[in-house]
Amino acid sequence: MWFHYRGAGGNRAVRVERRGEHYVVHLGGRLREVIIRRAAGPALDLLVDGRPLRALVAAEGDRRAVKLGDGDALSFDRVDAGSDEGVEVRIEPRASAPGDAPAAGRPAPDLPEAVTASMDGQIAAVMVKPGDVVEAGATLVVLEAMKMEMRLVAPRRALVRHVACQTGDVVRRGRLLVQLEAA
Amino acid sequence: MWFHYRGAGGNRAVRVERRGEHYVVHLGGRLREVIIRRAAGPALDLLVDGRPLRALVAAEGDRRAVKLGDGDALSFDRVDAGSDEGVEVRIEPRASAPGDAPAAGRPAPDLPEAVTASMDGQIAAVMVKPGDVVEAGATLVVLEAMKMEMRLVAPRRALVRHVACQTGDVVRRGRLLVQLEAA
Amino acid sequence: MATRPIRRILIANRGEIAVRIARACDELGIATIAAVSEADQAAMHARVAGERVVVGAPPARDSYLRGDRLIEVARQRGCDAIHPGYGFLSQNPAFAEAVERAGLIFIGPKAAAIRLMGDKAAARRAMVAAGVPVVPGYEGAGDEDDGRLVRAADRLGRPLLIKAVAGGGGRGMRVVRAEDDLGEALRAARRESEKAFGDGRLFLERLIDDARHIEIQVLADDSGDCVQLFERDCSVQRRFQKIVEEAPSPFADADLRQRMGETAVRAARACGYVNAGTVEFLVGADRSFHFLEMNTRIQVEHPVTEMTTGIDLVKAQIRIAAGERLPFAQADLSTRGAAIECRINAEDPDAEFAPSTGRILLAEFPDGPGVRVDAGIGTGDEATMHYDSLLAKIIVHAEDRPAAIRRMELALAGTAVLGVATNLPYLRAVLAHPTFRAGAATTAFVSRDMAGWRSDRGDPEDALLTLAIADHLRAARRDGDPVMGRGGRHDDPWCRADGYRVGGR
Amino acid sequence: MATRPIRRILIANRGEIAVRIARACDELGIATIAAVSEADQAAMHARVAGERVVVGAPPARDSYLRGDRLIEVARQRGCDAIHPGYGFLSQNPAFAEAVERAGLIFIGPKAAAIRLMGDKAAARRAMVAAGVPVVPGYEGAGDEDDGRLVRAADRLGRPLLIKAVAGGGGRGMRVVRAEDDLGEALRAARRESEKAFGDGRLFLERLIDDARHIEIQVLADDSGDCVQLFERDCSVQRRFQKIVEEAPSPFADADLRQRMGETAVRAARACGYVNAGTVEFLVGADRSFHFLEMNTRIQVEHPVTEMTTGIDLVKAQIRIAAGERLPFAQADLSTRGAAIECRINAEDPDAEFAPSTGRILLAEFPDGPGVRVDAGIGTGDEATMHYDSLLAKIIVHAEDRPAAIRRMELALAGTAVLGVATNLPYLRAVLAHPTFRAGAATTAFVSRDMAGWRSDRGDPEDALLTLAIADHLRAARRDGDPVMGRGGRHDDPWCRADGYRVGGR
Repeated sequence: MWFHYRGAGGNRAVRVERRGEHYVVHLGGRLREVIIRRAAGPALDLLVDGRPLRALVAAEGDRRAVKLGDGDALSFDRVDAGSDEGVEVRIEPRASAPGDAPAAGRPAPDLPEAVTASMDGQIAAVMVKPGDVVEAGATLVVLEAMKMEMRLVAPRRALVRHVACQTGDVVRRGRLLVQLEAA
Repeated sequence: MWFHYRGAGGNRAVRVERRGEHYVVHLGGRLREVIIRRAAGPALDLLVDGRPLRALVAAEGDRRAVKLGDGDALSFDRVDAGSDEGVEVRIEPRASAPGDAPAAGRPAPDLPEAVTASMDGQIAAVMVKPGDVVEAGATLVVLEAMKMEMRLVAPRRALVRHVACQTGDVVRRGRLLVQLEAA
Repeated sequence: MATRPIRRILIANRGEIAVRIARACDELGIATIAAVSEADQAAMHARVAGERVVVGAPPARDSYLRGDRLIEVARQRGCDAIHPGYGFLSQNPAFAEAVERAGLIFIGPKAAAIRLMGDKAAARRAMVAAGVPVVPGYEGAGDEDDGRLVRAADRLGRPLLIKAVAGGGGRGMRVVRAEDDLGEALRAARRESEKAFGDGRLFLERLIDDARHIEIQVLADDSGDCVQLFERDCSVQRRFQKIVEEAPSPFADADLRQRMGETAVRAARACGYVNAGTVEFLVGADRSFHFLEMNTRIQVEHPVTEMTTGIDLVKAQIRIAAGERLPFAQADLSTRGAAIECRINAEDPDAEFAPSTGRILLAEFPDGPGVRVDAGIGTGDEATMHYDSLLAKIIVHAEDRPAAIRRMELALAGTAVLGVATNLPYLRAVLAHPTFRAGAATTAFVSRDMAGWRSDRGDPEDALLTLAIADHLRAARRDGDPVMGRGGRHDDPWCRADGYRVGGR
Repeated sequence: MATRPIRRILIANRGEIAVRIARACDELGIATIAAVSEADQAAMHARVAGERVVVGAPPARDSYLRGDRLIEVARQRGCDAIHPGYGFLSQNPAFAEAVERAGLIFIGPKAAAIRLMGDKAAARRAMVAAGVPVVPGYEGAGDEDDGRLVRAADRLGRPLLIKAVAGGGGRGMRVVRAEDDLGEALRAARRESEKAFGDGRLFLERLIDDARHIEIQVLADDSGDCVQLFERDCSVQRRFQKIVEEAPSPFADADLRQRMGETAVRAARACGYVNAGTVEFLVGADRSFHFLEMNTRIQVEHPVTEMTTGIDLVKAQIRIAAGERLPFAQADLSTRGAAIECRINAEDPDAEFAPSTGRILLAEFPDGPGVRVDAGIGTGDEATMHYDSLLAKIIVHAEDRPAAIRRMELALAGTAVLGVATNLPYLRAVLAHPTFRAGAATTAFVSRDMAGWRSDRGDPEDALLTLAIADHLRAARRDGDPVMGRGGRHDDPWCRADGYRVGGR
């Protein structure tokens, strides 16, 4: 059975096959033999090619998060693949962190013309309207979350083509807020 | 939907019906309106007729355990009812505690002639054989668990009709060990 | 003074401090009412309180900052007192007055002390008058115009710090170095301060760049008794936000400790202080120290003092507010061992510490000897954008500082918060840094020593393998796999207990 | 003495103490190997150790008591030392000798001290010689026949206690009151002792019926330094098993504390004691005290001393075993506040405290200020019949005894162990009992004051309602209910995080 995940490093495919009481896991062109020593709630104790691996896992919808042993947490999204084949696509790391893909599914296009939300938050103020010509550094939108205020500024002199948010909107990180074009 | 549980107080039936975002629970001849405020893992926060009720629940197979608020834990078994009707059968409390039904399903008959395991444990010694006549107080079987040794003795002078265990057996509480009859 | 019985407290706060207050009340046999926003109806502080009342919409200005509504609820519900926690209305003198006017007890100092210490220029003047050393600077009458400030700045030299008289939390603050335009900085600071506090007044302080932030906890009662509970070192700050705090300070020696403690008591007495408060100082490499400000409330980092002194500060706050006298004198107090606190924030160290919101899919905290967790969230709770990012505090106590650091490293390794990004990797890096370990961190530590830090999460292959195994187990359970299935009863809302084991047994 | 570096420790124990030892090793930077039985391959102590080796079948005699095998594993795996914990091989002098003979360090006292204190009659004689008061009694040469014992009994009067020279844990012990047949009791005790210990030797003690069990913790190093860490009161016992322990003793005053402490140090010195040990005394209402026995190991209740003195006893054990000197003198030691420990046992208070076995479906423990949990199990683990019933210890520390009692009440209320029966309801009743609260509990407390206790779990209707709601939620999720379903992904092995909320948001 193939499983597909999207994380900071791109899309990865993992195949898991049951062989009696062991599992064979196909990942990154290598096979590993896995024994489940214990699975209790979010805690998994595995033996991977004889090496112990303790993990905590959590899921909600397609979101996946895992903490390995004493390490840090990692986030992924489970994604569907068109077929049951192990197609592995590595994409370039995005600027944003793993697992924090925008709610709308696909990350907003990271073009110079698109100004996107730099964090989950609420739009505190929209300072521009379509047709405005703004100078480099001009504040376009003020975003607020957890007592922190973030000003999103024009990267260079530009024409405001489209404003995709209004004051009070709650947005996820990566959401398109303002579309600019060369002025 | 009807649910049936067996606990220390006998069998009880509970009906749960969804009404929009509320639930109506039928129990002990009364109706209660229940709102689920939060359900996160084992934690349930309910409003029952407006009264807050916090609980932790756990299940394995048919076993059910619940802790209400700051109170003590209670154990039940979920049981099947023949039909979807709310048949409520109250049985007399058994000597053993709720939720500790013997593994074999039905509690062993609690007749004076039946000597049953007083705890989960291992048979450390069997002191009698079928046909023996034993005096009141004579040790029949020694049961051992968690460093504790328990001697099961004849309640009165009796004939050993049947010995249902042997040294080394692992038994659940309530399991029949020795069958006696009047001597 | 007569005691005023407190039987019922409205908790006008949220998160871990509201939970902490509810716990202290439980221990004192005092009933609690949580005043919660609509977003927090099922939050941990709402769950642990005896009762909960929704006071308004999620934004704090519509709920946790609605003093009128909070007082109304407290009166309606028969409360004797309101505990404001930290932040929100805790340092609002008008609220403290309104609470008292409504016949309720405000658990904190008198409004006059809050007001004095809230006006940073007036506080400086009061401290100077009391003989408390302040950071060299210029506040004039507290309402100086740009011309006077420019002339004062010339006398003080650079680098300088422009600060808002009404300031707090770094807003309305500007660093001015030799090459900067003072006039422009003053205008920017005034604008920001006006916007943030509705008050554009400014004052100047010499910038002490590479200092230690050391603060003294004080407790004072109605009778005039005032003690100090020694210092906390909070030099590890990011953008004026404390991240890691400890007691005792690795920098303070017995002489500095005693001088600072005596000075803090003098500062508290000078403003007629009652209840728990903290006098913050900047301490230079030469062990000179200067008054920074006084926080007229319980602080986030109070647990390190509790663990080293054995005094429960929140209970002490409540008892003092009830008119009780301090049950100990200065000579009864001492510290034992070393304590460290780490703040677990919902912020993403890989994205410039931007707030991270969403459901906490899993929260597991460490336990064991010398480990304390003050958490405001649990598994299934939400980290919402409306409030600050503090999720929980991990506090450790051990025989000495190296043992405490090691204990904290293990405690952080045993902390799991899944579902939102947290600063855990950053905290671990702070603990591992030679400067921190040497006890040499100053307020410049984060910007200087930690500047190059990037999280390194290594190869995710083990993570992917684990996820795939878990997803496979789930699918097998759903399909009623005969080995996994156990009658197909494992796919239930309480399946934390669905243990599974192969071999051996 | 030269230090002997310890870099790798084999933990020859299980459950909470094995976890506790592993944690101490982690803090000291020492690698750990858990020697586990087949039943414990996935147990918590196996999980937290750096490595784990299966040493035998589930019964302790095939695994945790297999000294030869444990030593072999320790050598094969490059260990320097073995920590025996408590119980199992911890007080077996032959094992301690074999460990040392194998070139390994036994973390505990020398075999000679274990042997002396293991022979209860010899220990009495040694204590008498050292001027330590012992319970009035008769041990002769330790191998007295019935005739001599009967004559001695006549001199001592009744009530009497017959004890096994090789005894421990209440086995081979008989109470003889005025009306009892001494000869019959002697024969029964001898039989039981022979069976339990392979040693039928007996001695007599006057029965002190209504006494306090107060014990002194000692620490001694190779150099001959020996300090005492004050007392623990363990009077709350059921069938000679401690249930609730505390420090300081509510009965001890400064004078008694000092006299007992000095006596304990004398006792330890008399047997050349090294490492951590406990001298147990019976204390009468008149504050006379008598040596009972010395436990030559770490004790279950050691945390209450750690919390009141600030000393980590397990780390101290390891450091002493490594040849380090005690880093403190007697004058450096003091106690602060009050600490209480409750033992959470898998036993059913509704069924005469019979052991309860099975899977722990859910284990949730309290946290917050002054609360420590030393647990040996977590959610999904097994309580097996093979080992003792101790699952976890809840320990609290507060300013004073009433505050500690209140904190413990709340901590117990916040403890959830589902799936096996536990003594939690009983512990709560002990904490609530006026005799305990008054600090007046003696060893007769359980049999006298708690005699009438029955659990009262009230009407189960709320429980049934909750279960039915939970089962309904589960069914709705399984059926892909559109409100509950969220894409049907919630029925998974990690569904602890499957939060669900209606209204408000």
